[in-house]
Amino acid sequence: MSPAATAADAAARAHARQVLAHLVLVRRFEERCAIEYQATRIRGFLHLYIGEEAVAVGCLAPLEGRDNVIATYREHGHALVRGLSPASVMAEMFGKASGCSGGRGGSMHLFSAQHRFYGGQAIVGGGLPVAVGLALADRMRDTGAVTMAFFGEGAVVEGEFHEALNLAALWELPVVFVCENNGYAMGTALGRAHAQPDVWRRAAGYGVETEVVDGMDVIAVEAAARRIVERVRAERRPYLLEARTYRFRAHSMFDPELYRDKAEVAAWRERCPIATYVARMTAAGTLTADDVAAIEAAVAARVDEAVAFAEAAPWEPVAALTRHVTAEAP
Amino acid sequence: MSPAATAADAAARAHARQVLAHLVLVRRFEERCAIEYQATRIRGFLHLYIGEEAVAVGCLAPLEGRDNVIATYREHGHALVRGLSPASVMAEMFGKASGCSGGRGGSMHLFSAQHRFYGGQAIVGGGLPVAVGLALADRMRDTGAVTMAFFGEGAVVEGEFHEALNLAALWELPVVFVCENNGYAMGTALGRAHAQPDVWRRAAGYGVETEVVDGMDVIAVEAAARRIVERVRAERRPYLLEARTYRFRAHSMFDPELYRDKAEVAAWRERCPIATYVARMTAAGTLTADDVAAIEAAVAARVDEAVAFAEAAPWEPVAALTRHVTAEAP
Amino acid sequence: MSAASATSATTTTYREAARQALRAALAADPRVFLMGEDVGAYGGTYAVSRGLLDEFGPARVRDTPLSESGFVGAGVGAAMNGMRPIVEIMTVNFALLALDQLVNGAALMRHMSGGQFHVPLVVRMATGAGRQLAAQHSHSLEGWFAHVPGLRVAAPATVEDARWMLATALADPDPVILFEHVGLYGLEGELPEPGAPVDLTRAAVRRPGTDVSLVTYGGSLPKALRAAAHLAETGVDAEVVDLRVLRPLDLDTVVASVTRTHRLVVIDEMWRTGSLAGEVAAAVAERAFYQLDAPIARVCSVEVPIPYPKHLEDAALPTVDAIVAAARATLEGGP
Amino acid sequence: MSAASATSATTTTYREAARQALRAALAADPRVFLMGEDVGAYGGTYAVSRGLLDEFGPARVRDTPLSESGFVGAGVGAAMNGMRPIVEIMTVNFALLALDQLVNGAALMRHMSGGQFHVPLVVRMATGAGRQLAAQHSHSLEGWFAHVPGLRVAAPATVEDARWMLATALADPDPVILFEHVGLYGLEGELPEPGAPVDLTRAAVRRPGTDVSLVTYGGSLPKALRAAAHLAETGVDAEVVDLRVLRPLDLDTVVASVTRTHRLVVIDEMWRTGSLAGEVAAAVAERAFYQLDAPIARVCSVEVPIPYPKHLEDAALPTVDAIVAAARATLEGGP
Ligand SMILES: Cc1ncc(C[n+]2csc(CCOP(=O)(O)OP(=O)(O)O)c2C)c(N)n1
Ligand SMILES: Cc1ncc(C[n+]2csc(CCOP(=O)(O)OP(=O)(O)O)c2C)c(N)n1
Ligand SMILES: [Mg+2]
Ligand SMILES: [Mg+2]
Repeated sequence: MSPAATAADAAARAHARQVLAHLVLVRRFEERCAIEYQATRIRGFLHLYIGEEAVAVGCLAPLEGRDNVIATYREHGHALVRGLSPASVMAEMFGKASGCSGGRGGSMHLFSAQHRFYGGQAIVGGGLPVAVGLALADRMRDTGAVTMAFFGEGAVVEGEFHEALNLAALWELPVVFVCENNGYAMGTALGRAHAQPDVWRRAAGYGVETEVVDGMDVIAVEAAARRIVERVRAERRPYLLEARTYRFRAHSMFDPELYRDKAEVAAWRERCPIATYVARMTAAGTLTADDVAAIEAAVAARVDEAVAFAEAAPWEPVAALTRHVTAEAP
Repeated sequence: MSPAATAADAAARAHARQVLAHLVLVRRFEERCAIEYQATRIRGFLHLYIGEEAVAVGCLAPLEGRDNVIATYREHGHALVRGLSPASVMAEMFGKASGCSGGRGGSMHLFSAQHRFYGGQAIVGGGLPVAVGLALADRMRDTGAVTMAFFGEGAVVEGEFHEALNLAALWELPVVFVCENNGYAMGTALGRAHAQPDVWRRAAGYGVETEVVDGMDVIAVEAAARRIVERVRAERRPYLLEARTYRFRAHSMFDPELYRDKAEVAAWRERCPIATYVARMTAAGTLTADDVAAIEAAVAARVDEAVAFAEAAPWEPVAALTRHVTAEAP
Repeated sequence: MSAASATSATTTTYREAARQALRAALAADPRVFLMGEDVGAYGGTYAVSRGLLDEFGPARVRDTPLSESGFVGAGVGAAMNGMRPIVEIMTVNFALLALDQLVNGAALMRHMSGGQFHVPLVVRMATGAGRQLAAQHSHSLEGWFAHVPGLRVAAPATVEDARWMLATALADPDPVILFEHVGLYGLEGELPEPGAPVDLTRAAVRRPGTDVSLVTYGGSLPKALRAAAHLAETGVDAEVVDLRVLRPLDLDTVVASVTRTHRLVVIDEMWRTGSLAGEVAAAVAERAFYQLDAPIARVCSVEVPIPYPKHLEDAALPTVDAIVAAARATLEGGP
Repeated sequence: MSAASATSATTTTYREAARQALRAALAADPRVFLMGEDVGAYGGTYAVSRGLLDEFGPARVRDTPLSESGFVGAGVGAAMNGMRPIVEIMTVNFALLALDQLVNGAALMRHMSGGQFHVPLVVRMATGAGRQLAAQHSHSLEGWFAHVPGLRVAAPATVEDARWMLATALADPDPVILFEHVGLYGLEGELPEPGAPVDLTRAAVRRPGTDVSLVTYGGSLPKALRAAAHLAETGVDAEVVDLRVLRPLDLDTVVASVTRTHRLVVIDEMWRTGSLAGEVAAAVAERAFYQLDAPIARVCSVEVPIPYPKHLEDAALPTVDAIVAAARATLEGGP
């Protein structure tokens, strides 16, 4: 092999390890969240992203530090991949003062100014107009940053989707709208809520370009995201990416899953984004069994550390209850 | 000429007189409203439909008594064509107790239960979900009635348009959505508010069939409406009709019209739906100059009567102020 | 109260009672249908409507898209055109997206049309905090709705009201908003049999007393009752009034209570400023000023978006201790 | 008050003062932009922003589509990302469509993020009735906004406040809602020169008096002042307090006034039940109960959707006569 080929190869291997590390981190972190929920150390609503990891991992790959990210209540994965520390996220879920939102937000409201991570927005569709505004600010100042907004297919039938897409297209704003189409909004299957089942087809109504991608295939997602982010950054126009995916778990911890059958879930589980990625990469020789084991071990340690950190972290004193309502007097 | 041809001819002539009578009634009625506004007998907002008459006249032609109509604050024309008496509408504008809404509503809130005329809705887009519900009630009871909803192109960018279209299509409801595209929402030209300028193109995003019609041509509008109403009634699916039209007057009585130039207005005025209809029908021999004169005279008399009625009509006593908030105790 | 005519009673939950109410309404009148997000296949977010889809089918137990404004408006239209829709807004937090249809639509239609149209719509929604759902999922905005002429607003706080208010609401020719506090669904209580539709105009004295009136509604009623029990241990006999109907307020019952006790504490999970408790306090101060032997006290939520952690959430919400303390203060203070 | 330092004054209208405020804000800070329906080409529904499009161009005087939720949310996002947007919602009636973005978005963001993000957004909107615009265009919902922690709410009622509140609002790191009553745009008044940003924390005594406090804000201030003038003719010396800031309420100023006069009338164009006037009454009854020599009176709108005809609209709204009568009643009544 030529030195260039070898270098490219090494880069590919490093990249694959990085991708897998992200996928595994999100998965193991959330599996642990479910356990901590049972142990009542996490409370409130807890929405797991398990099964959908390839979307966040692939989409966030091309983003830079100056770019903005906004997501929903199912955002642990996005936060972790964006770089929030597992410790700060776990502490947030525990409601501790060291959490990434000071413990105020919990699972549905992860935030990080440092990472330009704008939440953790728990009103379906609510983050979309905000994403338009984030991008508007960049457009007006010509920063070259893009804004990436994640939302479920359930949000597509909210009026805010419509208003946000029109505004972004009208004002030529650099927003990447990523629809995580997992087929269900709580218990409502897409076909029972959308008159027209292809989300991507909606985009034409706004003159917005669009692409559909297999959301279980992190390679495909990343490739699409790279193309799109580059174009959005250069052309300053919005773009809609529909990623077809599936959540393997219940909607939240309260959901008895009366609305879908086990066979359907099992069939999608066969397409696990992690297992298929590992299989493909090991078959190609890009990853080795040792790589995988090392990543699993490292992630396990990080998750343990995160839990330990969260456990040890302090509670905010009740005396501080009314902080963060408005600015504190200087 | 054969007797059949003669009969058809007579019917065509009668129909043309009827169409012209509606067009002229709406026009003259509103011209009088403008005068009464100057005379301060009409107050509040007054939105004239002048220039757009062909849309209401053509669209409402195929409707039956069991059908429902819902419109906006620019609804004098729709109310009159639907059969509300000019007297009751004028009395409403005067705020008199004999008005079609008991004087409570004024120009923006004409209602008539008898005519299944559901307003007179002054929140842009607000009538669209209501239209869905009207049709849902008919669908659930299988009445065979259709609901016709009028709205401006400005409403198309409201979230409620999006939600209503999806619901109507999803539930296969008999709604005819009539977009009266007059190119402006107050002072905002369509192209400055819509990322994608063709309203009809939006419909595809919901799997809704659509048609565009020249809203200045009452014959074309009526023909389209007849086709569409028939299909909607038979197939129980919504349909979107985009009628391209223009308002000759200011948005309301307060509008200095800074946003469009006189030449544009003049060019559209050339296409006056009444003048062009008269020219066409008289050229074809379907209407005579006498017909036109007779209609104008009859309308003038009706408008005078309406004003006289409104003037003479009683004010509601102040003691009745709190009526019509909730049902009166039996 | 229908309890008077009861011949027996069963113990059940608020959730089950609410489900029975829905089932009975759907069975009784073909014009009635239930519509909202996840009321069908999912079984209802709070499991209230579980089983009803199978029983009544998808036309009458109608799952909606995530379109709060759209389907609430559809409820308005269907009600105007002869149906009797029960629209479920999953929680009051999402009702913010449908306020235009409720305020500019449902509430105004009768008036704008000079009495020609009316909107016999029932809207149910969950409300309140206490389950660590954090800032966007913990609102209590009942007072906003109670401000709007044209709406009737009620809050069932007992198993019996959960069972029977719906029928009265459906019989009302005008829009009725029913608030179900999320903390109540698990509540157990007696359901007298046979029951009957309850009066939707009257507040109810849930515990008679002579020393101080604790006036509240919805999710705070159990807290007020517990506070009254605590107070009784130290010889203070508190009367507990459940407003039940938030619009129009039954001030007669409240004023009658204050006229007996001369002291008033109003408990409300809304933030203090602009709370419904403030309205009750203001109205009593207007109508029974000379009956008051102490300033009216309010126990409301602290003015902070509801925080996620349990200890902070608890500190933000009205507590039994705070009610007890407020009641004591009305008895101790003096000019 | 900046009037103290004034070296001269010009007479101008509230509308013109509001326009000057916008122009100055746009000129002073490149982060500031104005966005809303018809603020540009149309010149503003109430002609407040006329001329600004030409002066500052379409990026900074930005006409929006009819998408209240969309562009208010865009204001939230732009504010979070370094800009200082002034969003105009044409009237409070349409703000119902944007309440989710204001309440669940703007107001909560700082708290949910543990103080990391803040939303330096200013929202202006017209409010109120009196122009025969009927039920859907005549709301007064200031009290709803004043209920929400995380928002600051103010109502300029004088030409000077119309000119100077905006600068203070823009300097605030948190969202500020400014209500401009439609009846005030034509108001003429003195504008001291040079002016300066006003304090957005204090109510103002607009007319000192000793016999009764008339507390109000926004569009009702001129009515209260006229009522005070009438009362003066019969020897009653009324103090008129303009709340100015509706959240957080400056109760100290109100209580100080009541401590002087011992009588209180609160005037508010909201419907009586659940009005902001009720909150003021409740708060004063809590904090200054023993200062009150008569029940607090409220003069609010009658509980009816605002009717179109002039005589009915007038009858529905607070009037000078009603204020005078209420003030008299506080002086005449007694136990
Ligand atoms: C406006 C609004 N309505 C309802 C809800 C309750 N809710 C939370 S998540 C959810 C389903 C959303 O589905 P989707 O957008 O597809 O995202 P997913 O959960 O599948 O990731 C619903 C109905 C909400 N949070 N906000
Ligand atoms: C939700 C809402 N926003 C703003 C307004 C103020 N407004 C009244 S009419 C109008 C323009 C509507 O334009 P369009 O829908 O095209 O109808 P047209 O007036 O042209 O018939 C506006 C902005 C309103 N009534 N409702
Ligand atoms: Mg989904
Ligand atoms: Mg238009």
